[in-house]
Formats: sequence, structure tokens, C-alpha cells
Amino acid sequence: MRFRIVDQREIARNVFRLRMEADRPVGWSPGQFFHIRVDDGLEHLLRRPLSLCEAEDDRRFSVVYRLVGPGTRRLARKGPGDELDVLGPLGRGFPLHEGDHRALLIGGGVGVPPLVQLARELRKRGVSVLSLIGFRTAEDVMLAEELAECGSVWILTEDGTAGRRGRVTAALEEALEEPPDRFYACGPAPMLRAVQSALAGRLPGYLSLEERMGCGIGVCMGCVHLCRDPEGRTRYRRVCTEGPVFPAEEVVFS
Amino acid sequence: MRFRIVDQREIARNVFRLRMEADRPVGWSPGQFFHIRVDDGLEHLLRRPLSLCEAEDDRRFSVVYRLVGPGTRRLARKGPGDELDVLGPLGRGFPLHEGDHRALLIGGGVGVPPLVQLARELRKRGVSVLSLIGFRTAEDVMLAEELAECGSVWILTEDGTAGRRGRVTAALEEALEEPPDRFYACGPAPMLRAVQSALAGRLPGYLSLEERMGCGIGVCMGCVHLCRDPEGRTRYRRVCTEGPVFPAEEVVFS
Amino acid sequence: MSGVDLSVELAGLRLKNPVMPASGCFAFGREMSRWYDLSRLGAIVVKATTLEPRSGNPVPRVAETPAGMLNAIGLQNPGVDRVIAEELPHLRQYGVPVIVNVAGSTVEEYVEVARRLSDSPDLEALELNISCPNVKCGGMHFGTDPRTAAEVVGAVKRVSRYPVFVKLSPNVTDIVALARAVADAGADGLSMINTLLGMRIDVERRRPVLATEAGGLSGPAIKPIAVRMIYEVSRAVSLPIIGMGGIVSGEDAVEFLMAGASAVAVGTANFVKPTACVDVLEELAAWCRDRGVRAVRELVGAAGRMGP
Amino acid sequence: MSGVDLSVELAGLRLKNPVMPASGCFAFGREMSRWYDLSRLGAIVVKATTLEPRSGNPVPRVAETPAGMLNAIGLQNPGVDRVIAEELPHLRQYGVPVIVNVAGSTVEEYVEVARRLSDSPDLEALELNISCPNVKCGGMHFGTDPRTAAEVVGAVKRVSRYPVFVKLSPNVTDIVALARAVADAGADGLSMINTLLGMRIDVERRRPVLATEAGGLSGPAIKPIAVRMIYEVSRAVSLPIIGMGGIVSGEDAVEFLMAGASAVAVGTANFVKPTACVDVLEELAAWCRDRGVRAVRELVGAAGRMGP
Ligand SMILES: Cc1cc2nc3c(=O)[nH]c(=O)nc-3n(C[C@H](O)[C@H](O)[C@H](O)COP(=O)(O)OP(=O)(O)OC[C@H]3O[C@@H](n4cnc5c(N)ncnc54)[C@H](O)[C@@H]3O)c2cc1C
Ligand SMILES: Cc1cc2nc3c(=O)[nH]c(=O)nc-3n(C[C@H](O)[C@H](O)[C@H](O)COP(=O)(O)OP(=O)(O)OC[C@H]3O[C@@H](n4cnc5c(N)ncnc54)[C@H](O)[C@@H]3O)c2cc1C
Ligand SMILES: Cc1cc2nc3c(=O)[nH]c(=O)nc-3n(C[C@H](O)[C@H](O)[C@H](O)COP(=O)(O)O)c2cc1C
Ligand SMILES: Cc1cc2nc3c(=O)[nH]c(=O)nc-3n(C[C@H](O)[C@H](O)[C@H](O)COP(=O)(O)O)c2cc1C
Ligand code: FES
Ligand code: FES
Repeated sequence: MRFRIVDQREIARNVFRLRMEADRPVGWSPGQFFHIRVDDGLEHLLRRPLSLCEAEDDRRFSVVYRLVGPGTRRLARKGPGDELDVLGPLGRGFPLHEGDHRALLIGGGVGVPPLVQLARELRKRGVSVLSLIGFRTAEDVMLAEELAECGSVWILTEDGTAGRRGRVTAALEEALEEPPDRFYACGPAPMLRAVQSALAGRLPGYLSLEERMGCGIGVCMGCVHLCRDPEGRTRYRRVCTEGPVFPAEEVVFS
Repeated sequence: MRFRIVDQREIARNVFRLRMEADRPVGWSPGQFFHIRVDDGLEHLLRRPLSLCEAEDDRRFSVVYRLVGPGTRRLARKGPGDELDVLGPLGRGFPLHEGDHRALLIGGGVGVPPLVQLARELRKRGVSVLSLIGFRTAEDVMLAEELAECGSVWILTEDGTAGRRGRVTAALEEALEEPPDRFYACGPAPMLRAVQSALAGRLPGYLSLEERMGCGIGVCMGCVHLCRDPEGRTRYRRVCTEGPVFPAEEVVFS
Repeated sequence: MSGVDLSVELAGLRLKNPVMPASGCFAFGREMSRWYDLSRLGAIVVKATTLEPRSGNPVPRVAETPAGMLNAIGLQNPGVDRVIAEELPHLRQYGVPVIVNVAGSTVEEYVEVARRLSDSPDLEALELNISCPNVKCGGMHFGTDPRTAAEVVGAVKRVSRYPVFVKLSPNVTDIVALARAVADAGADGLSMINTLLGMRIDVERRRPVLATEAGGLSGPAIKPIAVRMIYEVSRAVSLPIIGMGGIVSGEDAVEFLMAGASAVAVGTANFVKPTACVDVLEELAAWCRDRGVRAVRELVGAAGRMGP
Repeated sequence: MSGVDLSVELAGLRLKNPVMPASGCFAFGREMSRWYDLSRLGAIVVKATTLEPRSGNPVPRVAETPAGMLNAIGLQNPGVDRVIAEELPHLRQYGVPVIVNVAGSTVEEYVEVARRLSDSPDLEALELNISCPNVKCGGMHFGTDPRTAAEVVGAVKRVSRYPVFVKLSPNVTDIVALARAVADAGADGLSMINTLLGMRIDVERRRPVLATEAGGLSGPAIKPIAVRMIYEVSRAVSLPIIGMGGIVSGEDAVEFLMAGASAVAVGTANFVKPTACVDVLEELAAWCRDRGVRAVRELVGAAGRMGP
């Protein structure tokens, strides 16, 4: 599908927010991702997966991404009016549960963007939201205001230049003092693993995973992650179509 | 070198004139070519050779090209303000001879563009110019007005929809009635061959050749054409650096 | 499609058009059926099937390269019995010939998979994958030595009720020798090419990007190699060829047909665009129409007609 | 260049930096000297030289492919005597080691070219091109069979006063076997890779684009294949490797060094940008500087240090 770029701005060091508009309405849920061709030529064949960060309505969305390589660099060169070839939103997003009162959102780095629309949806349902978001340093901090509109936000930086010093896991115990019903986490694998092991058996929740993708639509088996099914058997599941969000207890980190 | 596109317009069916400005003055002569990267990415590695059509001064030039494949299609998408990675002008252009009074210019299709600046230079030196330009059909006719500013122009089309019916060679004899001192020809190989054989021994002149190029700067040996040296030995010469313009009697068509 | 006869015949299979997905780029069709009507395809080629279920390689399994990609999926599949029970039957609804890609670690394994498939009514042909670079034991080594290749082809032919296409590896010195050997061993057709062995290094981490280090290179980058091999083989061996390797457009498909392929498969392009197969088909039909080509068959081998 | 030690040693040659042009993409240097100061190069590698002058193949000789190109130049060169008399002397002025690429149709021709070059003081090493896909007789067939390769290398080594690098063809089933064979035959180093055999078809004219039909594929498209082969060979054979195949950036050069090359050559990129060699060099130096790498040597083989 063709999306038209509405605008694009740098919102933190090397982090861009790209707003885009679809040519027709599409269904979505928080935690899904867009699969974006960074260029119409053949040099960059694979699409780049970027999480839905905000949904203004059924046609206008934003993604927030960090410059890491040639694909995101090329994307960053585009401007208002340029067209993008986009699939999605794809995948299974964050499930919302009836009856939840308090939710704990945990994000690290570019794992924070998908939490924004999630926080908004929770807020709409009257769920009170606490967002724990961690970054390397003050220059990397992003989306704190957007999250603050939906609840409390605790910022952590590894070097202490903004918010508290330390990683999100350091603040976890404190975040549980007013017990949440559920947690939602997105960020680098070491963070997710630490969150998983800290909360296992104490709080149900979801992890949003990242893997390198080929197709994004479930046919190449490129993006698999090891998961444990309810019977305890482990097997590879596709992040693109069976995820990216999985129940925390099912995810196996090797 | 970076050139900035000033403007680009379709001037005949699938034929574009692209005006561009260099960031600093460059030396040039009519008959040379620019070697243009159609895109900064890696999909299209090879540059495209396009002849200098007009030189407004030492920085502003135009090229006129036909859409034939992916490279020219990509080029045609660019607009004012876009930058182009350009080498050149490269190669050896049309030599001008002191003492010439009348010149015959012969062009076919996209062989016409390099004749425009040539006609202007001849005109500046007081040489009277007759341009014989041939096209397939009326929709393909281009640059006739520009040439008409420098002398007489005879248009031919294969189907007779504009000017006279036939190929340029059909009008050659008539063009010789007021005998020129020299001819300059550029166009498809069959046309050049016909011109060469019609004029051999009767009129000195130059042919501007086209070959597929790798480097454009004389190092790959990709663009060679068979030539006969004054001693009668044939050998391959590089169109990019020893040409594209060769004395007509030296060129061997196989 | 408006006047152009797109049908081709291939080792006794009649295809209504020459475009099919390449194995491994289409899974077993379920996901793709959301993007277009699979009955539009000339044939359906499913993911490599082995005797036992395989979980495949660790991740990362894919990496991008200039105009190409590397993969090291490692034949992840549910095993032949589940493929027969759960995957093939639902593909019948599309009324399109189904070709099952078969892989194994030993000759016996290939034979056993072929035998079980022969008992299923839900396919029309086998494609023997003796060229998968992504598994240590099995796969490519069968495809790089003419004698071994002939052995596995001969053994499978003896048990198979269905025509056998043999998928050749491009990672060889002499592709014609391989093609001859499998032709002599009874192959009914050839599929070419599989991926080339390649590697990318993550310079920041100072190690290969893929968990398996090397992987299979596919996409437009390899197209010239595929075209050259098909051109050579089609002039030396008289088996029908399913051509693949970097096809992304109808014009690419024409190039493969002219090189000597009788049909084409679209692989990596499915990841660029889910509708790649039907897009290629439409562009191919339009190409023929615009040039007055009445039947796509006429294009097969057209570039080699002048003799060597 | 500000603190980073770029020097490398290569079969006894001391290069002040590891970047050189690939043979055939630099002619004999005269044209390139207009674009930058050739003394900045780590070494100079000239076009293939044969015993007699050769006029090369008919045109078209080049064609573009996705992220790559095909060439079929056919070893056009003025012959070894004129190369020695007219081309090599002028290259001395740059104070940079000169490596002469040698090609031939017979073992005797290779030997005779090597013998004559041994009488010239104007070079530091030979690069035996036993891998050129562009000439029917001579070139690649020497490079695809380990025994033949060893024979020509052994014969040249017996007459050569200079170290001999052997340029390997990627068009083989087992590149390690080739590398081992030429190592055992006395090669002082390896250059890899030469081009892959490929073809493009002009679908409008219904015939191959190149006059020779097939040609050699080079450029970024083949980079993953080159990296994989260098990675494999560098772990199996202890000869220094000049790595090439699709390098267009300093980061590409790092990738080749980490794969196991001790130096790198830049080929097709010279056609994209005449200053490609020195651009790659500057980017490589900057890359090292930004990451605190003190000596470029430290990168050699870094991606394979963890063991297989
Ligand atoms: C479901 C999902 C959602 C994501 N959401 C976001 C987001 O909202 N914001 C954001 O900044 N990043 C996000 N990422 C990571 C993002 O996809 C990569 O940073 C991006 O693809 C890098 O592309 P590149 O060409 O710049 O880098 P390169 O490293 O050059 O990319 C080369 C290849 O590797 C893949 N790749 C590289 N890094 C990653 C990664 N971390 N995860 C998956 N594939 C990768 C690329 O897609 C590409 O195919 C998400 C990843 C996934 C799987
Ligand atoms: C010295 C010189 C001057 C030229 N001047 C002009 C001009 O002023 N106007 C104009 O319209 N065309 C001119 N041409 C031809 C022009 O270069 C090609 O039409 C153009 O490169 C086609 O590129 P493409 O990608 O669109 O087509 P494709 O056919 O897809 O190109 C593929 C490759 O073939 C090469 N190629 C294709 N056709 C030609 C050709 N006829 N000559 C040389 N290389 C070719 C391309 O450069 C490219 O490398 C000139 C050619 C030469 C050699
Ligand atoms: C992700 C992926 C998985 C593949 N899996 C298989 C497979 O299971 N069996 C097989 O024979 N080929 C497999 N292939 C090879 C393709 O079928 C095809 O031969 C190759 O990719 C070249 O075509 P392409 O360039 O169009 O992708 C796979 C290729 C890719 C990219
Ligand atoms: C136009 C051209 C001419 C070449 N001529 C030679 C040659 O004479 N001798 C040789 O050993 N390799 C030759 N090569 C191969 C290159 O040296 C190099 O091995 C190959 O192109 C891969 O590197 P690249 O991708 O950087 O070009 C040539 C390559 C090209 C593109
Ligand atoms: S990316 Fe292809 S299956 Fe998930
Ligand atoms: S294009 Fe390379 S020598 Fe002329």
C-alpha cells in the first residue's frame, strides 16, 4: 500500500518521528508493526519493520526509529509528500484485558515507541498506566511527554544524565509497590530477559520481540524466536505473524 | 562533481532536456559528453554518457536524452534542485578548423543534440551551417529551432510526417550542391556508415560514435571501436577518451 | 489474459501459465492466500519437506546484501507426514498443480520422502532439492558431484509415481556436467538455480551476521549467473527447465524464458512484495501483448536460436 | 593518516596501506593519474599482460546488472614487451609496489611472460590470472582444476624472481581445494575473487547483450560470495590474501579484512567514481580512527577468531 509522508522530524539524537497517511483506512492495534520499503529500487530488497507508535485515526500513523544502518539512513532522507511502500500494520499487537486497573509499561531505547499508542488505549479504557522507560543517556530520551499524557512516567538513564541512574530493571521492585495487573515490555533482548526473570510468576505480561525479517508475512521462516508452548515443548515461532508480542512466560531466551 | 538540476522538460516524445549547473567552471567543447550517475545507490553502478547539447557558459549546460531503459527513466524522475553526480565533460569533441566557410551537420535521432552547440560555435566563427536532421516520425523531431538559429535546417522523417520523407542520406547529394568544407555527423551506426561511404573521398569530416561504456575515463577498455590508423593498421580505440569524435576516414564499421 | 496464450507444458504437467513461487518463499501457501487468489498461479511449489520435522537453524537467519539477500533457514518444516496430512490437501482447492520440494540428509531419506509423497494424491511433481546450502549434512553435497547427484535421482525415480524435477546448485564448476548426470539418471526436468553460498560480516561485532556464518545468496544480484547457467544447460540437455534467481519483473521472466527456461519461479521478490508472483505474471502477459507475441512458449530459448 | 597504522605486509611486500586497484580496472595507471596522486595507493596492479599483444573481444563488452556489471574485455593489452618497455617504467615515479597481472593460453605462455617480467626491475610481484572468464582458450580453465592450477603455478614459480600471487576463480565447486593446490605448488599469496560467469539477455533483440554472450560479473552483487570464499580459504590456507569483489566503501574493505584478507583491491568501483581507491582508503582510515583501532593489521581475520 502507498502511504504519503506527512512530516518527519528528529526528536532525539539520531531518532526520527515519521508521520504518514494511508490512501485508505486500515485496521490496527498497538504493538503491531509497519513493514516499510526504504526505496523503490533493487539495492535494498528487504523491508524494514518499524512499530506503530501513534495512530491518530485509521489512516494517520507515526513510527519512531533510530538511525542504525543504510535502510534507516535512506528513510531519514525522505520528506513531506514523498510516498512510501508500506505493508501493514502487521503482526499481533498487545492484547488488552477487560478488568485490568493498573498496567506497567517497560520500554528500553527504540522499544519505547510501541508503548505510546498502547498507553493511549489503556488510558481510554480507564487503566492507570506507569511507564518505566530507560535510555543510555539524556540525549536519547524520547516520547516521555507523550507517555506522561497517559499516566506516570519514570525515566532512567544508564549514566544518570536524565531521570534516575540505572536500568529499568533497577526500578522494577519499586514499580510493583502499587501492584499492577499486567506488564507490557519492549526493548533490547537483554532487557526483556531481565524483565522476564524478575517478574516470572509474580505478574502476567507480554514481551514484544525483534528479529531480522525477510518477508514480514509469515512465509520465509526468517524471523523465528524460540517459544515454549503450554505443554512445555519449545519450538520456533514467527515474530512477524505469531508475534511480535508474545505472552512473557512463553518466550525462551537462549 | 556535483551538478544541480536547473530544470527538466519533455521536448519531444520521450525526449527530455535537462539543464544543469556545475558547482564550479569546467572546460568544454562541443561533441564532448557528460558521464552521469542516475542515482546515488548501488543498483545502477554504471554512469550514463550523454552528450553536451548546449553550453550557456562554463557552468550551465544542457543534455537532451531519450528514455530507453531504467537509467534514463530514473534520470527523468529528477527535478529542479536535485543534485547529480557528473563526470566531465569528457572525451574529445568536434575539432573546428580555421578557414572553413561552410559546414554540413548530419544528425539522426538522439545524435542531433551534440550538433546544437557545435552549430553555435561554428556560427560564432562565421561558418555557415546546414543541418540535415532525420527522425522516425514527426513526434520525434527536436532541436530544429535551436539549429535554425545557426543556419539552415532540413528535417527528414522516415514516414514523411514532418519535413521531407526519407533518411538523411537521401538528402546528402543535394546538401553538397553548395559545397561544404567539412561534415560532422552523429547518429545511429547504420546512418554513420551510410554517411561515411557516401562522402568518402569527397568531403572530410567527423563521426561521433556511441559504445556501451564502463568507466568513461579510459581504464576499462569497454567502449572500443575499430579504427584504421594512417598506416592502414586497424586497432581498437576507446570511444570515451580517444573519441567519441573520430575523423570519418579512420572509423571501421564491421 | 487478452489473447496471449500463456500455457506451457513441463514434463507432462500442463500449466495455464509459466509463473510459480520458488520453494521456501511461499511456505505452504496459507499466508499468501491472504494477498491474492492462488488459483492464478501456474503452479504451486512448497517449502522443502524432509522425513522428520526440522526446526531449522538458529537466528539471525536472514541478511540483506546489495540487490540480494542471504538466508540460512535450514529447512524448517513439519516433516513429510504432516505436510501430506495438513498442508497439501488444502492446496487442492486452487486447482493448480502442486510441486513438493524434497530434501534429505541421506539417499534413503530422499527415497522415503518420495515414496510417502507417491501415496498422496495431492501433488503433481517432486522437486528434488539437492542444492540447499543451508544444512551441514544433506542438501548441497548431493548437488555438487555428478555421481552422487545421479545416485539420489536414480533412487528417487525408482519409487516416485510423480515426475521429478531436480533443483541444481550454482555452486559448481560445471553445471552442464551436473545437468547431464541427472538427466541420464532419469530426471524429468530441472529447476535452476538454488542460492549461491555467501556471507556477510557485521563489522561492529566482528563476526558473520548469520548464526550459521554462511548462507544462500538470492535476489536480483544473482540473476546474471542464473541466466548464464540456464542458457548453457538448455543447449546441452533436453529437459524442461524451471528458471529462477532474481526474477522481480515480467521482463526478467522473459529473460529467463529466452535463456531457455520453460517456466519461471519467483523467490525473493515475494518478500519485496507479497503479490510478486501475480505481478510478474501480469507484466509478462502485457509484455507479450505489446509485442504481438501470441504464445509465451515461443519465447522459450529464443536467445539461443542462432546456434552457438 | 592521523594515528592509524595502515601498513600491511604481504608475501614480503611492505605496503604503506592495504588498498590497491584491481587488475583491469585501472589500465596501466596513466589515465587514473589525472584523478589523484597514485603515490597514495598501497600498491598498483595493472591490466592482464599476455605474451603477444591482444586486441580483445568484439563489442558490446560491458553490461549493467543489478548492483553489478558484466564485462568481456578479453585481455586487450599491448603484450609483455611493450608493457615492460612503455608502461612499467613510468609507474616507478609513484614509489609504490607494482604488481603485474599475467595471463596466457598455455603454461608456456605464462612462463615466458613471467620470465620476461623477471628481467624487469620495475615491478614487485606477479599476479597470475588463472581465472579470467573472458577468453576461450586460456584463463579460466587453468583456475578451475586444482591439478592444472598447480602445474602452471609451479612452472611460473621456477622462473619468477618475484613473489607470485595467484588469482582464483570463484566459478568452482571447492575454492579451498584450489587454494590448497596452488599453495602447495609454491604460490606466495592469493588474490580473490575474479569475476563470476554471468549473462544478460536483451529481450528486445532476443540475444545476449554481450558479443561474447557470457561475461564476468563484478561489483557489489558478488560481495557476499567473495567474503564467504575469503573467509573459508583464509582459515584453510596460510597464504596472505588480496581480497576483492564489490568493494565500494571503507566499511566494505573492513569486511574483507575481517574475513581474512590482508589487503584489498577495488575494481568496478573505479567506474562508479574515479577516486574510488583513495576514497576507500580514507574511509577505512576514518573507520579505524573512530573505533580506536590502532593498526589496520589487527582487523585481518577478526571475524574468524572464535574458531569454526
Ligand atoms: C517487529 C519490529 C519492530 C521494530 N520497531 C522499531 C521501531 O519502532 N523503531 C526502531 O528504531 N526500530 C525498530 N525495529 C528495529 C528496526 O527494524 C531496525 O533498526 C531497522 O530495520 C534497521 O535497518 P537499517 O537498514 O538501518 O540497519 P541494518 O542493520 O543495515 O539493517 C540490515 C538488515 O537487518 C535488519 N535489522 C537490523 N537491525 C534489526 C533489528 N534490531 N531488528 C530487526 N531487524 C533488524 C534490517 O531490517 C535489514 O534487513 C523493529 C524491529 C522489529 C522486528
Ligand atoms: C558518447 C555518447 C554520447 C551519448 N549521447 C547521448 C545523448 O546526447 N542523448 C541520448 O539520448 N543518448 C545518448 N547516448 C546514448 C545513451 O548513453 C544511452 O541511451 C543511455 O545510456 C541508456 O541508458 P538506459 O539505462 O536508459 O538504457 P539501458 O539500455 O538499460 O542501459 C543499460 C546500459 O547500456 C548502456 N547503453 C544503452 N544504450 C546505449 C547507447 N546507445 N550508447 C551507449 N551506451 C548505451 C547504458 O549506458 C547502460 O550502461 C550517448 C552515448 C554515448 C556513448
Ligand atoms: C528464505 C528462502 C528459503 C528458501 N528455501 C528453499 C527450500 O526450502 N528449498 C529450495 O529448493 N530452495 C529454497 N530457496 C531457494 C529458492 O527457491 C530459489 O531457488 C532462490 O532463492 C533463487 O531465486 P530468487 O532469487 O528468486 O529468490 C529458498 C530461498 C530463500 C530466499
Ligand atoms: C572491466 C574489467 C576488467 C578486468 N580485467 C581483469 C584482468 O585483466 N585481469 C584480472 O585478473 N582481473 C580482471 N578483472 C577482475 C577484477 O580485477 C576483479 O577481480 C573483479 O572485478 C572483482 O572485483 P570488483 O567487484 O571490485 O570489480 C576485470 C574486471 C573488470 C570489471
Ligand atoms: S519474516 Fe518471513 S516468516 Fe517472519
Ligand atoms: S568506457 Fe572504459 S575505456 Fe572507455
